[in-house]
Amino acid sequence: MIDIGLGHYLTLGAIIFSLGVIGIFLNRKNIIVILMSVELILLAVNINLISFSIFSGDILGQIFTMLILTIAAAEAAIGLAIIVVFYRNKGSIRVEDIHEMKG
Amino acid sequence: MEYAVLFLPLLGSILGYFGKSLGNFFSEIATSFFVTASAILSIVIFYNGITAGSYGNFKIFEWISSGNFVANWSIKIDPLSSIMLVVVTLVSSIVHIYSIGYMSHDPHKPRFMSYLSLFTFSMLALVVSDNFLQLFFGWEGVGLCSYLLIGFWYKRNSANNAAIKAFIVNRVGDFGLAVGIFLIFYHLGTINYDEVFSLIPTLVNKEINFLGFEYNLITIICLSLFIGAMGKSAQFLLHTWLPDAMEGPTPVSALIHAATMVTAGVFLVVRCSPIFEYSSVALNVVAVIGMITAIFAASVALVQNDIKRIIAYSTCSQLGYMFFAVGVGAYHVAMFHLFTHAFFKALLFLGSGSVIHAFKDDQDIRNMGGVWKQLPYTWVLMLIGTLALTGFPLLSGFYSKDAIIEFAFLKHTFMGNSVAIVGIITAFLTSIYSWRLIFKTFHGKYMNKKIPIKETHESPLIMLVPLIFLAFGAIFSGYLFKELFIGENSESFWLNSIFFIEMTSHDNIPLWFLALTPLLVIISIPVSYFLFVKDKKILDGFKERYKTFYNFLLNKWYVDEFYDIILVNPIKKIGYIFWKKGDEGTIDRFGPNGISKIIKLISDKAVQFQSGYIYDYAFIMLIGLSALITYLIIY
Amino acid sequence: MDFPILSLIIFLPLLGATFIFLFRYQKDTNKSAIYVSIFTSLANLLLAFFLWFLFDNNYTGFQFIEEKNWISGLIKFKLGIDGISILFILLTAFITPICIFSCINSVKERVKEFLIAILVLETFMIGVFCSLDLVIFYLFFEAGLIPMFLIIGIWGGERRVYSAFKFFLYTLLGSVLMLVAIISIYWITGTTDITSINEIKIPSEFQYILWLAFFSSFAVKMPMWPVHTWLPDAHVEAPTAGSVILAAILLKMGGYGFLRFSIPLFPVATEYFTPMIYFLSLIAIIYTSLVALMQEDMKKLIAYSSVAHMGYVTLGIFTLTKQGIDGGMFQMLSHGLISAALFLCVGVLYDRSHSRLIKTYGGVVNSIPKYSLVFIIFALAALGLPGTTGFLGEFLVLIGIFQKDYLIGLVATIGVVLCAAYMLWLTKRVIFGQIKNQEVKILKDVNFSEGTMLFILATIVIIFGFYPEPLLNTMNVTINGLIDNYENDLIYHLSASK
Amino acid sequence: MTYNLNILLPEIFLSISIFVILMLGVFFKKSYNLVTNLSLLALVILIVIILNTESTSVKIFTDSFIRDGYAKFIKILIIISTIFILLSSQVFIKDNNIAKFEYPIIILLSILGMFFMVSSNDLILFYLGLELQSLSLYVLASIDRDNTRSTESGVKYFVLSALSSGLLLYGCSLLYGFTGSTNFDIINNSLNIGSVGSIFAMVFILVGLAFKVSAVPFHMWTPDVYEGSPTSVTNFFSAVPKVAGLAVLIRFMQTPFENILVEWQTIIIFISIASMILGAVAAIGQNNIKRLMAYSSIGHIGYALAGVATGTDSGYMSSIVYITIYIVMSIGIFACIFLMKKNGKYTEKIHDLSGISKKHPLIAISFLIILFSLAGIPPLGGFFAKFYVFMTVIENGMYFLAIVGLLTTVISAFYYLRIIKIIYFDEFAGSFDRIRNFSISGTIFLSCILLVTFFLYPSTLNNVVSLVFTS
Amino acid sequence: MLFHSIFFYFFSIIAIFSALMVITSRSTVNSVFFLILDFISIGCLFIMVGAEFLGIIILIVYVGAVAVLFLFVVMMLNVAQQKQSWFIGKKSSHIPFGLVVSVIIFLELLVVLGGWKYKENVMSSSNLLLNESISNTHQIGRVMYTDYILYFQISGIILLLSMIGAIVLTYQKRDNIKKQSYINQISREKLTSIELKKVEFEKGVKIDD
Repeated sequence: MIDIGLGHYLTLGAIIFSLGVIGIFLNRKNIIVILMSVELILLAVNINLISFSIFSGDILGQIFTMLILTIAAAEAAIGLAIIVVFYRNKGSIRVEDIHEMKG
Repeated sequence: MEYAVLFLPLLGSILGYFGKSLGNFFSEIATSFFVTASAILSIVIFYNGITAGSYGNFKIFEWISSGNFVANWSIKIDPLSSIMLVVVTLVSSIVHIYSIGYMSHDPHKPRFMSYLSLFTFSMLALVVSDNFLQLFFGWEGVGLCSYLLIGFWYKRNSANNAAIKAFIVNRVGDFGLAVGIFLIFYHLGTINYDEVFSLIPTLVNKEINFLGFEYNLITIICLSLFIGAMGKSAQFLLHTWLPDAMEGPTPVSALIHAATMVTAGVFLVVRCSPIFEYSSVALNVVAVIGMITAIFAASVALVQNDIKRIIAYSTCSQLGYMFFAVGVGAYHVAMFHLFTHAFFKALLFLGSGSVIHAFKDDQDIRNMGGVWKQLPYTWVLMLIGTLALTGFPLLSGFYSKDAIIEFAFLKHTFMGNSVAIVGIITAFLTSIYSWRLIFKTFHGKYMNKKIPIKETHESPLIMLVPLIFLAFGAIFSGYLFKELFIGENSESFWLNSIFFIEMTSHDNIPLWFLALTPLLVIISIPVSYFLFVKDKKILDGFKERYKTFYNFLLNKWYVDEFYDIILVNPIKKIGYIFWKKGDEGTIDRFGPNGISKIIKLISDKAVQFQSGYIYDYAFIMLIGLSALITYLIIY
Repeated sequence: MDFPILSLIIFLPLLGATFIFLFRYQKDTNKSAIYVSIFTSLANLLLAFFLWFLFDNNYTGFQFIEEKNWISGLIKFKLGIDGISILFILLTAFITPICIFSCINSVKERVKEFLIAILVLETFMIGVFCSLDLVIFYLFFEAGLIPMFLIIGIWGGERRVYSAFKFFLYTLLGSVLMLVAIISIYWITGTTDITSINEIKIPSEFQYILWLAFFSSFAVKMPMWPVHTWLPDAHVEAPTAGSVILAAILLKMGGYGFLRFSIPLFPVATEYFTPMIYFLSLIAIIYTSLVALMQEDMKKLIAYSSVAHMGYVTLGIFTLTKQGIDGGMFQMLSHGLISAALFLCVGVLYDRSHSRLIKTYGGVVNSIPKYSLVFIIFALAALGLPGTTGFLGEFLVLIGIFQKDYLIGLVATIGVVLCAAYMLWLTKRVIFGQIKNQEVKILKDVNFSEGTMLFILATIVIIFGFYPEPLLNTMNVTINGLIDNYENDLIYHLSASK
Repeated sequence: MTYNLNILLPEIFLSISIFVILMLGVFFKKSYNLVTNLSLLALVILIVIILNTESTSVKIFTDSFIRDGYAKFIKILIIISTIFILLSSQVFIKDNNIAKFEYPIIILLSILGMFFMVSSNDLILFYLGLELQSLSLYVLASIDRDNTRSTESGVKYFVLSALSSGLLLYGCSLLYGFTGSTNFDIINNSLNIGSVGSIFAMVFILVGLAFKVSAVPFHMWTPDVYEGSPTSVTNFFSAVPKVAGLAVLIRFMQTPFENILVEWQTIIIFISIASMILGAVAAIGQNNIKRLMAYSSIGHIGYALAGVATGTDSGYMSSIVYITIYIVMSIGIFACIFLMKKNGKYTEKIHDLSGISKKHPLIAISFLIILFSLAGIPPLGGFFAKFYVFMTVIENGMYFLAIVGLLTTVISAFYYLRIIKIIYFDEFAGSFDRIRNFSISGTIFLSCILLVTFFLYPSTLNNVVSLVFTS
Repeated sequence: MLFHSIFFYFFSIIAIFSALMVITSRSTVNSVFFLILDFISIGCLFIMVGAEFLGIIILIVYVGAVAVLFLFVVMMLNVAQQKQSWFIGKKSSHIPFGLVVSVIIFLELLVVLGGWKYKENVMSSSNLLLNESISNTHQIGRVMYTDYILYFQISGIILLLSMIGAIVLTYQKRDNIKKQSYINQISREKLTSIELKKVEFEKGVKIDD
């Protein structure tokens, strides 16, 4: 317990990953929360990568993390843009209101 | 010449049918001419055969060859077929000529004449064949013509039904014949008569296994062939079509259902005598069936009221005669009876046709009577026919019928004796119903209410002349050909076309036995006169007392009804069940329709998952992910 | 023979179809389309006769072989014919012009498309009979579904959609398993060229399952009981020409398949499954005959009778005796002519009064005697009257089967009686009797084109009924070879397994 | 390690042309036509450039970028299909007010992403390419921003795709942890069968890829996005990303996961069967032709994956052949859908096709050919696609897969037939507006001709694919 | 070591708690704030473990840009008042099942990750090993623009794309807004500044703008 190793970090990553996943499909509130859940997943990935990178002494993981950060930002931007556009059309971003197409 | 005999009628038929545009008269003349020519030629052949022994086999061309299954179209002339040629072509030509008069008012005369000629051709093809396949061709061909001619008046529903019945019952018989042919081919590898007959002895004692039982092969073959003969010759159980066939025009009845086609069965059995001789079981079966038919048909004929049906049952009965003759081994006598029967039965039919003509197509004898003065020639001719039929001494029937009874008696076996007894009883019954017919038709009171007696008139000459020819035949054929057919030296005539394992000797017939039949026949004349003309009350009382029995006879032993109940109706019902419950209810319901329904159901379910909600979608992805992971971890 | 006559005979109709396709819509497009298609199909018929003329009856093996690389390294485009296929090619080439003639009277709208469909179908059908490679065979075999689907669906009757779908999906389902089997054969033997496969010989342990896969396809196509239910529907709803092609040729592909593939390629399995075939065939004969008896729709009745007749074909083929196979082949050819003619006959009535129900008619002979004559001729031919082709086929089959088993032979022979019953009853109800309905009274007799078609068919049915030697000779050597190979293969496999 | 930028020439050219075209698009008003034409020009030049590069396998940038014949083939395929999609969708785009100059640029950007994807030999490059592609597709899906359906499809695609790339990324991180590297070759060397973790990582990555090619059970976005997006975008969706996704899937299977083929195979078989069944079954009741095409594409991906599932080179080749033929059909059928304009409005209802064979025989026959080809009926191209796949499937003894696959062919034939039935058998219900456009008719014509005449030289495509595969 | 573990547990508990709150809190604004908290704590962990540069970057990029963007959108769309409604609503029947599935995935993850606990060396196949002598930032910088220049360029393109995408989706050209036009203002002349119009009786004047 005291000795903090790679496993601890990975477990932390796994927990946050799972929370992110849960957030995506148990969410009923609005899509922005889903977006945030996605960010959580990416965060979990980052935790993994960083800890791998540190514990194996390899810089590549950190490079990867940095790129993921960039992309996460871009994704957030586009995602929010889509949400805004959707809101303009529908007047709501409740998850339960997004079901015009089905079957 | 042989080719001409066979093909002239065919030519006539085709010309007759397609010569419609040239007028009815052309058709009549063409068909009649060709058939008559054929008749003359066949007499020549017959004569040549007797005098010069000019028999032979003329191959036309190969019909079919498949592996070792080879069959030719050919013309085999031997004593047996030459007799048949004469009978067929002679009666046929007479009927052709008669028809010109009889059918004069019918709009479809060319068709009729053409069918008649076609029939003649088929029948000739049947008798001159040298193999079973051509025989089968003729066999079905005459069946077809019979079908067409019975249903000639296609507007009548009853005629159509009778035609179908005739064809299908015949098909049942053909079924047997076909099976017989299959068996012969399978075991002997050939279907040519000569080869089959020479190879048959190798099959003696051969047993075949069918459904776990062992049977003698030859017996099975014989019985199968005999089923065919039964169908064509209207023997008991397969006889039902013959009385109904009287729906056809009368010349047809005379030609097909009295003189020629129905005797094909007898011809077949005689032709196959080399096979039948090796199976006493089969011969006994033939005899028994023949006896039953003879008695049965005669008993039914006693009470029928339709003039043609009476004669039809009579035919049936006489065919029974021929069969039990064959059954006791008297092939040549059977052929002799066939020969004589052809004349007097055709005469009777044509005569009755003349009567019907006079009564404007009314066939019920209860509506006739007392017209012998109006129809003198017909009356005389019918009388000759009846006398010949009943076996009145010195007329043709006398020789052939008595010969059968004597021959059977001489066998000194149980079967022989019973055949003799049945023969005598039937002869007696025959004369009773024949005289009943004569008395009811020509004597007593005039019973018809629709047509005044003055309007009944004699038939035209063109109908009477053929009758006179036949009458000659009915009178003299027995006497003239007795020696040739069944006399001491008949073997030299038949040569090897009939085969006996052992000959029966011609001696020691007690005189009382010889006299018995003619005596009964003669006695029956006054008896029936008394019963049917003088004092009808006795019979009426009899009818009242034994109502059930009377009805039993009147309804022909209820055979038709029996078939309806056990065959026709169940088959229709089963067909319906198979269709509705089998095809539609089971195969389609659980097959294509069922599967498509299930797929539609699955489809609806699958589409339900596509609910449109993001979280559902994500959830299903997650389930997929976890399923894959779990599977791999456990695996 | 350097000239690719087989390719020509296959693709000539396609060429014609393309030509028609390129027509612009104008006032008399239909007429010129009909001329072109008639010309094409007749040319093809002549070509087929020429092929028959060139065909060497005494040569065992395949003739006119054409071979070229197709799917490189895997499959060759190989064509060739033997005594069996030449007859089917003739039949196809003969039936197609008849269909085209018949559509002059019966098809009123979209004639151009109809003709294209028929011609394309002809290409595929001839292709089926020419191909010597399993894949090529499958290709043509399946491709035929497309035009047929359209023919039923566009020009069919009221329930055409249901029928077309049933036809298409049923047959497709049957044949996909065959595709699996074909590919498996490729991986087992390394080739799909059937002559090579025959030499390589498929190991007996594979044969059973492969045989079943092929069977599933051919049985549906045949059709055998219990997968026959598409046929009555398809026949009833198809337009006349469609029914004719369906009955005359498409059904024969199943029998052809059995002869060409099932028996030579899988002798061990054939031997093993023969009892099953007998059983199904017998059911087909008796069951469908009984069902046919009760039909109220003329086309349906004839369709069911086709199932029964095809029962004889399978029975005959699988007796593996000379007579049986001869009979099966002959029965197929004769059924091709007779049922085609019967459907044409029904079509003639349908064109005039738009009903296929038997009860609509009755006493037809009173108003249209010529028609009635041919109808009766074909009905009689269908029930196997001697002197017509129908008889010889049935008779040979029965002779063949009697050599195998009496009981089966007996039951099969009963079918002949039932056949007579339903055909004659049909004839009676339609042709004979008094005129019951006004529609019948105003019927017009066959016109020139109909009359000619039916007359030609009747003539052929009768001529070959009396003189079948040309046909039997053509297939004689091939069928002998087939049986010999089959027996040798059996011995080979038996000795291999020991 | 080489730094020969020539190897990267196609990508560099594409990037530069994107920038240039973007500038021009910004500076010129109403520049949609200009931008589109320039994009097409750029794509054509790109084909020439790619064809001129060598086919030998070269790796650059710390072995992260690979140039080989396989990537080359896929890239050309992508470009050609994009060209035809752009050409045939012009009229539709203009009629629907989505003619923004950004539209072709975003398509070019997504192609750039795909280029990197198919050329990646490294998890990072692969991820970047994937994201570049996905982000472009998010925008494309909701490009008709005033349309609720389009934006809804954008939202759905975005959320689910983000989730899937999250999962994929998690898998990448685990893989990195297990092998210590992101390079495919190194991963391949260090992965061994026994390791549970690597299997785990593999599953996560596979989920992401399966999502991209819309294989069951990660297909859920497909029908909605196909239906909601503008048809021109759906057209693009149904063809181009599928190729890239499948190509990458095959690349993954070939290189990094070669040693854990057995596990990987099991999953692919499962996914393939599920896709085939769902694709066949779910489409039956559909009334929207785009939605139906979505289910159809799911089914087709199932068949393509069946080839991948064999885990052999011949299987991969058959998949590539399959997807190539599928693209031809897909582009063809969407080109036909672009013609479904009634009273000035584009329709997607299948019932609007009712009886059009009477009025528009050419459209009808094009539909007929393409639909029968989609159903896999010989002698059309679609049959050969299936034939090659099942050849290899059976070669590897996977009879169950083959039989399921062929049975689903029968089921799916049902709904293709249903459309044909509506076109040909049903009563005529109003004609379409006349659209005279050479690109659309040319595309349809080309597609039909390819499908119809494919059987003449069925092995040409095979030869090309095996050539690039062995290089 | 103890220090290390205390720090780890402190920040990770905060991280997990705030992650939980992100997805469960009733108000969206709160969710955003918890997200920020999460980023901060993880950033601290990064710094602690030795990846200073990325820790700082997370704070800058996420907290400074992304989270603010979120907040901005939440405010703009006025969805802050929307309440979380877990376990309520008609379509929520599969939530318990969903939780079970997630827990299963989590447990399976743990099973796999547990492998590392007993693993001595983490495998490393790369030749870019961490160098203790130079700073983390320096190290990243050294490879970022050399070996990984391609990645860097592509991420730039991705950002460009996100820009284009965001603009094409959200930029609206409004017609009824009056914009200031310098050119018009400057080129205004006396002659055109005043226009005299004849006003008809009881009709009024129509002024164009």
